[in-house]
Amino acid sequence: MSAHAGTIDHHHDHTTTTGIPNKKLFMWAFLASDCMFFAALISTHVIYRLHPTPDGPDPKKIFSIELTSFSTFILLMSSLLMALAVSASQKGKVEATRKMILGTIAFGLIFLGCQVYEFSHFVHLGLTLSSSMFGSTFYTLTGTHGVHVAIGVVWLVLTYIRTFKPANEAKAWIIRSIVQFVAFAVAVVSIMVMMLAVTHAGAEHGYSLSSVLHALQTNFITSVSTAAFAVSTALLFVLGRSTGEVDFGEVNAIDVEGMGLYWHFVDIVWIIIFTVVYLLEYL
Amino acid sequence: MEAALKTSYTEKDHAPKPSSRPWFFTRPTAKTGLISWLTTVDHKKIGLLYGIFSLFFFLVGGFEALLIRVQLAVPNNTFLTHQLYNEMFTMHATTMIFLAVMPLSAAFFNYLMPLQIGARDVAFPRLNGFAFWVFLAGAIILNVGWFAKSGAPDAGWFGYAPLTSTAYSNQFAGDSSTDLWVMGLQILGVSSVIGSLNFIVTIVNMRAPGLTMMRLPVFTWMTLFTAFLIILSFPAITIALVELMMDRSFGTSFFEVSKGGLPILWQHLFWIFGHPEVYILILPAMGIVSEILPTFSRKPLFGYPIVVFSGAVIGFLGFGVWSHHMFTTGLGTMATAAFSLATMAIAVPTGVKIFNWIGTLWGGQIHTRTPMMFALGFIWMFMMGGFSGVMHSAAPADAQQQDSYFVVAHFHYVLIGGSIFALLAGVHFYFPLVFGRMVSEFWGKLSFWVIFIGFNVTFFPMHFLGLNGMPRRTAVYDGNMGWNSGNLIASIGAFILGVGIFIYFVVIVYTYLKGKIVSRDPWDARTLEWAVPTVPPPEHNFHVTPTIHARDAFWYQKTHTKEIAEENDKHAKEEESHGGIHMPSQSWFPIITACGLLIGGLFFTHHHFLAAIGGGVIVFLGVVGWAFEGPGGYHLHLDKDGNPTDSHGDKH
Amino acid sequence: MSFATTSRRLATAIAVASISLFTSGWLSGPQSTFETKGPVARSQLDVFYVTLWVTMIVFIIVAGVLAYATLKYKARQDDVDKPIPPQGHGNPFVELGLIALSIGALVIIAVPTLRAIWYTYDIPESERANAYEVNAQGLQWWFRFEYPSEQIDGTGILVNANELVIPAGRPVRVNLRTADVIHAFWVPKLAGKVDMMPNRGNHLWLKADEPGYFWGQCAEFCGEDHAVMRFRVIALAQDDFTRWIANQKAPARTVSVTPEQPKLQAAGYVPLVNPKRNAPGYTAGFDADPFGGWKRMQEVDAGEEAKLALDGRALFKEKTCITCHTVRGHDGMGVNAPDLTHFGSRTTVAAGLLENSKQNLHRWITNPNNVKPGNKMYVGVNGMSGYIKPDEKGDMTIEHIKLNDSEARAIVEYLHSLK
Amino acid sequence: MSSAVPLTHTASSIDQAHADEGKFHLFVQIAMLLGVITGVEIIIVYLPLAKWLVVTALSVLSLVKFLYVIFYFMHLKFDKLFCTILFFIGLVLAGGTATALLAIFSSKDSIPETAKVIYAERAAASVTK
Ligand code: HEA
Ligand code: HEA
Ligand code: HEC
Ligand code: CUA
Ligand SMILES: [Cu+2]
Repeated sequence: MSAHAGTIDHHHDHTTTTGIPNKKLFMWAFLASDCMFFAALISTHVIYRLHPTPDGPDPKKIFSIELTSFSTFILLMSSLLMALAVSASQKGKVEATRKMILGTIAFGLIFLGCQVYEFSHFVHLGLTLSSSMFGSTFYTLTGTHGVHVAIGVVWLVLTYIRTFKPANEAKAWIIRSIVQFVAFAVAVVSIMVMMLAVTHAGAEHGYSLSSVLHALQTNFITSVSTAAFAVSTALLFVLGRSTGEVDFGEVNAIDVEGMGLYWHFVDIVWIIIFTVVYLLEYL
Repeated sequence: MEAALKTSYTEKDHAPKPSSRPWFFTRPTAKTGLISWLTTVDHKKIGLLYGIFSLFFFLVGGFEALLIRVQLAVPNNTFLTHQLYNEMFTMHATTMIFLAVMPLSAAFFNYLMPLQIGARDVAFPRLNGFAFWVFLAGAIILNVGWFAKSGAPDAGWFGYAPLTSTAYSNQFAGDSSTDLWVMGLQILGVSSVIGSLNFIVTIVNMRAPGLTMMRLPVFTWMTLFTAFLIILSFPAITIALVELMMDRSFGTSFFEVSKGGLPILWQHLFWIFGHPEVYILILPAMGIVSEILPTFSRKPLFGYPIVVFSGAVIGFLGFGVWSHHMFTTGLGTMATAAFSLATMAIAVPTGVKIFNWIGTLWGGQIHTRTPMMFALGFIWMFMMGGFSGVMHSAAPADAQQQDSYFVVAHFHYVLIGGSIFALLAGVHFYFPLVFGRMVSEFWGKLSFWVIFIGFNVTFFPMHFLGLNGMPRRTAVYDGNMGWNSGNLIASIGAFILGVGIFIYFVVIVYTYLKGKIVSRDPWDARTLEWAVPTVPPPEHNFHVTPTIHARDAFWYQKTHTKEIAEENDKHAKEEESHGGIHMPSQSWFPIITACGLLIGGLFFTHHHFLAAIGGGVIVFLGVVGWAFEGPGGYHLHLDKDGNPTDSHGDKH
Repeated sequence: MSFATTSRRLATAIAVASISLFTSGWLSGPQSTFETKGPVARSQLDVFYVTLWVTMIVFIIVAGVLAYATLKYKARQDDVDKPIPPQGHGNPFVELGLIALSIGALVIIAVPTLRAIWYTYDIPESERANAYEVNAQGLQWWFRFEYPSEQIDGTGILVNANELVIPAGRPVRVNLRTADVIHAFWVPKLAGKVDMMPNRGNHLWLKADEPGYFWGQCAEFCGEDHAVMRFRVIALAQDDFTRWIANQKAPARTVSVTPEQPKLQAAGYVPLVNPKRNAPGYTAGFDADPFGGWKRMQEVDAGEEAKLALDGRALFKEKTCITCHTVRGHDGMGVNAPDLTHFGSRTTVAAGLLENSKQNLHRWITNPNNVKPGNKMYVGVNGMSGYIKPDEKGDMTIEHIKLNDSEARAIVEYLHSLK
Repeated sequence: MSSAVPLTHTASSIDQAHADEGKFHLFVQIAMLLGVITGVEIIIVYLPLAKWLVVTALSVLSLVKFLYVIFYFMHLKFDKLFCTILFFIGLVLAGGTATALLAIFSSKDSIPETAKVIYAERAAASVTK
């Protein structure tokens, strides 16, 4: 949208000494720090797995490798979308950036949904934070990772909303942004509730369309969620249509890129967790 | 960010008009008064805030130390109860390390580093303000225990599990003091890491033209290394604290022995942080000394590249020696031997620094002004502390020294004789720069000598006490152990030291109010921070971003005045044609966000989780507001005399 | 020689002399690491001396150069107009040389260090056959000692508290455990400390060259009473040790009351009235010859009042002392507190804090909180009520055990009869 | 570093478009590769191979995934070398610390008392076998 779009060089910023944009440098330094963070956390888990306690559970009996593989795959794909979002933003393609961000959000949410399901399932099996050492380290490690993902999703949502900020600040964009954010929140919570209800129903009565529909209609909370989900997605859809010139363009690509670095890092942490926490148990 | 700013404000025409911004995004503009301090993004003001609060906490920690010494002056004293004594040394150490020395170093980083690299501010000015307010929040949380029923934290400054578990906390009161300690350190960690990330970006990216890395002043190098140490070591303690917090609040069993927990894991995680931490405390001090010695010897630093490189080596090795604090935990022979040798290795790069400082003195013209006295005192005392460190590093000898007063002697020599001496030197050295006034030689030197003598009288006997079997962290000792005279002398020394510190503080307050007014560069200094146009420096630091031609940039300027003046004229015009001097705008959001952390933290430690979420919401709103507020910024234009006129909001 | 230099030399001499005079006393004491009494402590001291000499020499050289440079290049008043000194930047050969020298110095330290690490870790192979094994367990805030090789029929192994008796001249392996938080086992004259880590099987070894009486102390901060968590180690010649073990394995002694026994004018004792908090528990007499004092404690008191002791035995049960304490052969099977079976033969009360005189014992059992604030006998442990206990609501405490003067005297007499 | 990478610094916008086109495909291909590696990892675990072999294979494969993500998705390959150095300082220290910790905790002296029960059981089981 700006006249000089073609001249922004995304790998160099000539106002800084090294040519690396400040935000990018900040992000990389932060990620270096985060390496230590996860190293400490993962080490804790492994150390306790190295010397299990007599009464500890057998993770193999608890884990569902299918589910975890699926969510690992989902997270990898979200990384792809994120990378594409960064590319798009660097080319000043606001519309494409939005789509890719929405995709990343969706995949991130699926991952989180899987984790919520996984956790609730494990708790059902008797594995809790305090039931055994394995529970403590497992939930703390994967939970911390999950929190990172959740923060990433919130960040993505905020960036998505940010792309709608009009060039003319006089417009009532704040109210609009708040509505958009709340709609997101409602949509996410309601779909999580629905999915849980559906999976429970499926587990109890078999995965048929009728049992799913039945589950969504009979329970008060789930039917409210269904309605809320419908309304909020509709709202998001309406608000998601472009409205005139926006204050978002190539100069903001660095923000998207920083967010991308974070998101990818969370992804590679999961690569390690998947191998160390899940796969190694099957040896 | 800077790029985004430049393009959006200088090349585009839609810079926000004040009237079009929603009210809560209006940026505060006060330059004086309370609001200017609460919303400041100026690295110099933030540095001053750090300085004032850290000196205050230094007095608090010192007061606690005096109470400790009163209790220990005679055997079986009843001045403090055991419980209160335990709170006292825990808080003394925590206060001194996290609330006095680290933030005092941060004060110097903030104030000096941007000046030394010829920048107008740090890379992320609002984040810098945030780091300070978060520090204050953490400091408050750590100390509120004194005013609560459960008392202040009492598990020692390294809080070994499982003494910190709920089972062994205070026997009757539902004990929240350990929760306060956990939360306080956690929040202080956030502050330090954020501040350090900012410094790293600033040093790497915001250097003035011509300032290559190998021309950086040594203090800036040490800032960089310290920042790296902080961002890489704090995560370990963060995880340890998270695990402890989960144990205490959510029933996990990380350190719960009956469920297979390993308290030794806490020690590893703590010291993976803890040992780099002690270098976090000393490297800034070494940086300051490396500025003072050349100035008062009127010679460049001897072996600059080696001093810098050794700093890096110290930092790097510092990550591989943590278990020397755990020689007595039964690590086994191999691990003990490995850590013993690695620890000894650190003496080499540290020694290199000492040798180079002596090399700097050699052949110079040594002016023993007050800052120089403290700097020389630093070399002597730090060296002695280092040698007792080497004695510790021999694990079999350490089996007799660990947790005895010998350790107490070691670390006070490196911490006071090292860090504090250098920081006190720095305060005197930079006083003329910051306040335009200078300490009186007589009173300055008097305070030095009283401190120097008091310090040695206090801590030298502790070597003997330790070797004579006196364990540390003991509120009482029997009179028949041969420790009476040593303790009494130490206590007397502490009061001499207290008097010295008292004189020191009176002197700086007096100097601030009535001291001799000096012009720029009273010490005939060498590095760029002294090249500011006036003392105290103007808000924009330099009228013209300086161009650097040599390592001791200011010394070079002083010897090449004509070229520099021409160059500056040229650059001033260029800068003006680009729209003037770009300055960051003030903001409310850093302090708002930090308040959220404070509120959330306090409620969390008292297990009011719902209210704590309220704090979290404030944090969230603060961050969102911060992001949507945008970096802002305005431009200054200098008139003929160098007086700034600023242009807010409108098209620059 | 001018007066000034003479007087300066004199002053230096006096200073040196007085410092060494003064400090000579500073290196000796019951817990001195210099007065080693066993090979482990000695090997640790040897390493210390190596580090001391190396660093001292380095210090003298470096500090000498530093002092010389400071004085030599100090600017004088008339230097002010002198040209600035040459702006030299350094010399790589000097640097490398110094680095090499430092490394050399460190190697001198490293070699004996490594040797001692392996030596102090475990009993040398050649002596292992002769070794004796004990277990030491730390508890807040006292020590339990077990003799795994001394089985007592029906009740398990021999247990003792706060005073570890070992055979002299034999290597002793001490297995270190803890019941709660981290403690450390430190007898400076015999060996450096090793921590008692929860969930970890630590150990140390030591050997006393000669029979003797040694002071030890918990050396890891372990909560409120860490400062007063102490213990003793007594080394006995082998046959004394065998005899001692045999006596310990026997159940507690029961006093015999013979009606015709003349009521001795027992010396009695005057209990301290409101003894000050932290009032010391040691006496010069005992300190002069602690080992002799220990031997004396093994004998039955001359003025034993059998009747009183029997009263005390009843009171010991009545006052619920037995819920925590064991007096093997009499009542009591508590395991949460020091075993008192042969308490009368111990030299200390309350984990090495007070000397085991009747007066001190009286002081301890009448007001334990005053002696050792917050101790588990006062506040209760593992669900057992101590001298106080929480009320129903659990937020206030009420008095549970109270001993008046005569009750206390009876219990003191009883406990002292347990030889 | 940057000169070695043809994807940046392209002058004409046509080249730019090509490059971006290429990048899109590259990203998709890498994502596919990552997916495949994950699949391989899952299969390896169930193969009847020696334990050390599986562990090595898993480590290598995870490392490959890791490097692909940081160098391509996170553009380290296209960025200034300094970013790589910066990140690797953290990565190397973190890896080193974790390795040292694991080494310490797997030594004999570090076996926790609670775990000794299990080891004793296993030893007993292997004796009876
Ligand atoms: C500013 C902080 C600081 C610094 C710089 C140091 C520096 C060193 N420290 Fe210290 N240390 C602490 C702060 C610090 N320490 C603290 C706070 C504790 C206690 C924590 C607690 O338990 O509460 C501690 C405890 C501590 C221990 C654990 C003791 C124990 O609990 O048992 C050990 C063990 O090895 C140790 C060693 C060292 C060494 C080898 C150095 C070296 O870096 C020193 C190197 C310097 C020199 C050696 C002098 C100059 C060199 C020369 C002139 C060259 C030639 C010299 C030789 C060849 C020998 N320290
Ligand atoms: C940078 C760190 C630092 C600093 C500067 C100090 C400074 C001092 N410390 Fe510090 N100390 C530690 C870090 C530090 N200490 C640590 C880490 C521990 C270990 C704790 C633990 O085991 O957990 C420790 C433990 C410790 C102990 C051992 C406690 C024990 O193990 O039982 C002792 C005992 O003497 C002591 C004494 C002192 C003294 C006398 C000073 C003096 O230098 C203080 C000088 C300052 C003053 C004297 C203040 C002067 C103030 C005034 C004159 C104003 C007074 C105001 C009023 C009266 C209103 N300290
Ligand atoms: C709640 C449990 C409990 C009860 C009840 C109790 N004690 Fe104790 N006792 C302890 C503990 C714990 C210690 C160790 C205290 C310490 O040194 O910290 C101790 C220590 C002692 C000692 C010192 C032992 C030594 O070797 O140093 C004596 C003597 C003693 N108790 C006597 C008594 C008498 C007499 C009573 C009853 C009037 C009594 N105890 C009731 C728990 C108890
Ligand atoms: Cu037990 Cu200190
Ligand atoms: Cu250390």
